[in-house]
Amino acid sequence: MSLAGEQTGAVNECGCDGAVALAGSRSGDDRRNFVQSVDPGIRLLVCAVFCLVVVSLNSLAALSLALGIAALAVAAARQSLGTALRRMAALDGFMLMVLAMLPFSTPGEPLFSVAGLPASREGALLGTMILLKANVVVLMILALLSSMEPALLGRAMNRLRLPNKFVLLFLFTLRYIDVLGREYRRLRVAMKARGFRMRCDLHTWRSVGYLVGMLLVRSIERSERIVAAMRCRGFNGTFPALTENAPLSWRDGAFAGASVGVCLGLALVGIQ
Amino acid sequence: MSPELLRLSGVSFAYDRERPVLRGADFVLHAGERVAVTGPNGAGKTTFLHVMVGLAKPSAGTIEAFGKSRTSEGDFPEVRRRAGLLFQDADDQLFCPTVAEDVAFGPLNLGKSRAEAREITRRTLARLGLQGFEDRITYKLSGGQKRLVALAAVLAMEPEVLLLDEPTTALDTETEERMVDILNSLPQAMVIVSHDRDFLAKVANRWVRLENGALREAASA
Amino acid sequence: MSPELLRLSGVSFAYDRERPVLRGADFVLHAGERVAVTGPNGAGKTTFLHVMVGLAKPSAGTIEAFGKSRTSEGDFPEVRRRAGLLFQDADDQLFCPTVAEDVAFGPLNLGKSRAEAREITRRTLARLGLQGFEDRITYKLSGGQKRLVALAAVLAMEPEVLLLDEPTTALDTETEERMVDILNSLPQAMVIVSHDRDFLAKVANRWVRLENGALREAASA
Amino acid sequence: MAHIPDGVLSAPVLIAGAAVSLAGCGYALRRLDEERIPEVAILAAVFFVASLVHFPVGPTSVHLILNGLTGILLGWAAFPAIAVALLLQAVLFGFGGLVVLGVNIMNMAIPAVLCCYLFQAVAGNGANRQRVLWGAGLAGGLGVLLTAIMVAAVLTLSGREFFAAAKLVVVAHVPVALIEAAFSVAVIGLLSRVKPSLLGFQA
Ligand SMILES: Nc1ncnc2c1ncn2[C@@H]1O[C@H](COP(=O)(O)OP(=O)(O)OP(=O)(O)O)[C@@H](O)[C@H]1O
Ligand SMILES: Nc1ncnc2c1ncn2[C@@H]1O[C@H](COP(=O)(O)OP(=O)(O)OP(=O)(O)O)[C@@H](O)[C@H]1O
Ligand SMILES: [Mg+2]
Ligand SMILES: [Mg+2]
Repeated sequence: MSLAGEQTGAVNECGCDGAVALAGSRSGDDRRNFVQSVDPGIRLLVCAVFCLVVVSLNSLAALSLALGIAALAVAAARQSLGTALRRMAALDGFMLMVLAMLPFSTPGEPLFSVAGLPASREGALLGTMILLKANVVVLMILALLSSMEPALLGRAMNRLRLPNKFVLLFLFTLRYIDVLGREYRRLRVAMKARGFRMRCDLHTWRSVGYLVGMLLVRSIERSERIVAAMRCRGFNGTFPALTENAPLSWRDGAFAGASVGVCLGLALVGIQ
Repeated sequence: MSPELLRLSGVSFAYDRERPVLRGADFVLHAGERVAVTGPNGAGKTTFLHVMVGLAKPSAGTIEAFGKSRTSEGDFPEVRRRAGLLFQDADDQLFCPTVAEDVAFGPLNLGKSRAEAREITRRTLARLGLQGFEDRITYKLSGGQKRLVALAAVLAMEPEVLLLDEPTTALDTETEERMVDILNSLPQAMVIVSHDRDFLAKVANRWVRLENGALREAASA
Repeated sequence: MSPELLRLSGVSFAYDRERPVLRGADFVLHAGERVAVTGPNGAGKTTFLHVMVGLAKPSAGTIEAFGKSRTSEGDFPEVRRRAGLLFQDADDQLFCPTVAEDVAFGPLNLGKSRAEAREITRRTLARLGLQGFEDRITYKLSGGQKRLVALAAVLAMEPEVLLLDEPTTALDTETEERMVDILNSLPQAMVIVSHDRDFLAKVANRWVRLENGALREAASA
Repeated sequence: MAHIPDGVLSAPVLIAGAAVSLAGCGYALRRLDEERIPEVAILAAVFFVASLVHFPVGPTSVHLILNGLTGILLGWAAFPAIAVALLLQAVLFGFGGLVVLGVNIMNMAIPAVLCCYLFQAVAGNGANRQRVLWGAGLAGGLGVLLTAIMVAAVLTLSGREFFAAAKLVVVAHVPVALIEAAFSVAVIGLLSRVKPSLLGFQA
């Protein structure tokens, strides 16, 4: 149990650092590859359409093809293999269990049996397809969206005419995840220094409750200060429009065209 | 004497009634003055600056700014534009995704066009030695860089008075030197809250101490 | 010579590789010593204290504490219990809603029963002149009160060594006097980081300076 | 578990989920004052960070969902806040798919909004501390349970073969619900003592 606690600390740390590091790994990278030179809005749109098509596929062949395309995209975006594998493995443990149950819960032609329970061919096929779809989507998100600065994702949503308030909410959230992550880690260190260990008891739960509660209180006070800072700079209830979007270039057009072709092709092969 | 910019008379303020923070504080700022404000933690230095620009409403006393008496919320937007406040924590002040957007936020709110705002941003950043920072993501800056960008955001509004709340916390010695040079190169009147006497000695020409809810003139150390 | 409590040999540490903070630092603390640690901002004084209790892991060098070599995370909970660290920022240290709960947090972590923890809390608060503070809300205390409560929280763990990171920032002169009296009345060995030479002169009996990543003995000013 | 990956659910369920989430976010955003955006965003950030806290439960650990608490503090604004947090989790960590985002938002945000009303009904004006804590516990626990039930429902609606798994989802989340109930009591207990105005109570 205490092991889980220590591990927990590690998970937390990785978690927050992960968010920040993920965001950070790209800013310094000036060598922009082709994927990164495409307009964020187009990338977001293409990613959404591609995922939509993939989810509607129902042939193994087409899904394998899609997996190949997604893998190529990951390579083109120069995302590391390690990240890709880690993300593919990060499927919710619970969902894996759901999938593992499928062959036994789907009626059909028996394929094999475990402890007397027959596993159906149809169930196994269904499970495989779901697993493929989930991973194709994860890889495509990694290739097209995770490869951009999250703040650019805000710009992309703005380009796609998502409501201004939503985009602002997104950008503000992004900004303060970093600040709070740091505050959270400082408090965790202070708790550790006073002998705190994650255990499975009331004292642990209450303490973590206090930790999150204190984080909340400080955060609310911070948000009050932010509004004050905004007022000091002439804020009068409406945000000035975000920076205007750059005009689309031939690259964007080419990328969009090629993607539409790929999606159509997949749909032709795989939707029966 | 040079013209009077800000005047607080008998100002009282309390966040909760039992523990008043300011109790009849008086203060006058003239053009050309660079006032160092010292005082123990929790004395109300930050509150004092906030009261001056109407972010905290005093329960008693009067505030005059730029020749007019200021009482209602409607009077203060103008004060906030003309008296730029640098917050104690730069993380509170930088809320736009990129440096350029953050610095341009003020000018855009003041009705400047996009092109003008971009030009002001470029000029202000260059002045603070932050050329090329335009597209940096604000939350990835170091503590010292955040401070300088926050200062740029304040200066971009071209204020007549600067209210600086602990401008040197989170600065390494090198950036602190730069901050001293920058402040000394600026023409504005300033109120500078700080615990760092060495720093204050390099920039201030008048000293004030905030204690027990009131301000009194002090010797330079 | 009195027994050795802590020993750091050739300790190096860096948050990021280009800018090492500690470079082969050596330090020994004996019983009865009250070591003043000074050094410029950002020299690594806070880091040095964190390394001693295993909150920052050195990249090279060894740490001995209370007669044993300490390397893995599993070795340090005991060190943290026996060497109480007062954080530079009291706000980081106080996270429970009331003073009593915060002071009792350490003893409860050490496996004390609720009744014992309550008794320890009462006694520790009384010792620091904070009787009647039990039910005050921690985050509404003044800066100085927060410091004293944070100190109480450390003392409640009955440590054998005190590591104090700038115990007097945020203190007004009166509370600072009280802090001096309290520290002088405590029997523990101490490492005291501070910029305030007057304060250090009243409590320390050995001086050390941290500069360029290493510690060296220094004259008393 | 609240993060359903892509590929599992059927088209009608996906469309319904997207429609509900769009409507919910749209309504909430229209009610949301621009001055309140920093506050909502910061709370969304807190919940993003807090959902990375893993709790030891017996031999394994679970992570907090916290939608009950989000609801108590944000009311309808929980919809866009949860939407932002889930979008970020999908992009930054690959948790949850893209096409199912609508369903995932719905599964967490509807319980959140319900919990807000539940908390207000139970806690009243905050004068009675017992009632505040009960409200917090109920909202915290029900937030998780309702989410689990909704996950189970969308699974079952997508295919009868998921029914067994759906039952398991609900059962497995009973302990998580209990933990979040206790946890919410601790947090709301702290807030009502330290900053009651946050809960809409008089100090
Ligand atoms: N939002 C608030 N609500 C309630 N009390 C507050 C609030 N902000 C500050 N206070 C209290 O008011 C007092 C004065 O605070 P203020 O921040 O003005 O002090 P300060 O002189 O700037 O201190 P420091 O040197 O620590 O920045 C403190 O006791 C503080 O705890
Ligand atoms: N969490 C961190 N991540 C990266 N760098 C850090 C971190 N904490 C401190 N540093 C850097 O390490 C160096 C040493 O910091 P440290 O806090 O130990 O200095 P200090 O001597 O305590 O300074 P001060 O007198 O300002 O408290 C500084 O340059 C600081 O910027
Ligand atoms: Mg202040
Ligand atoms: Mg320090």
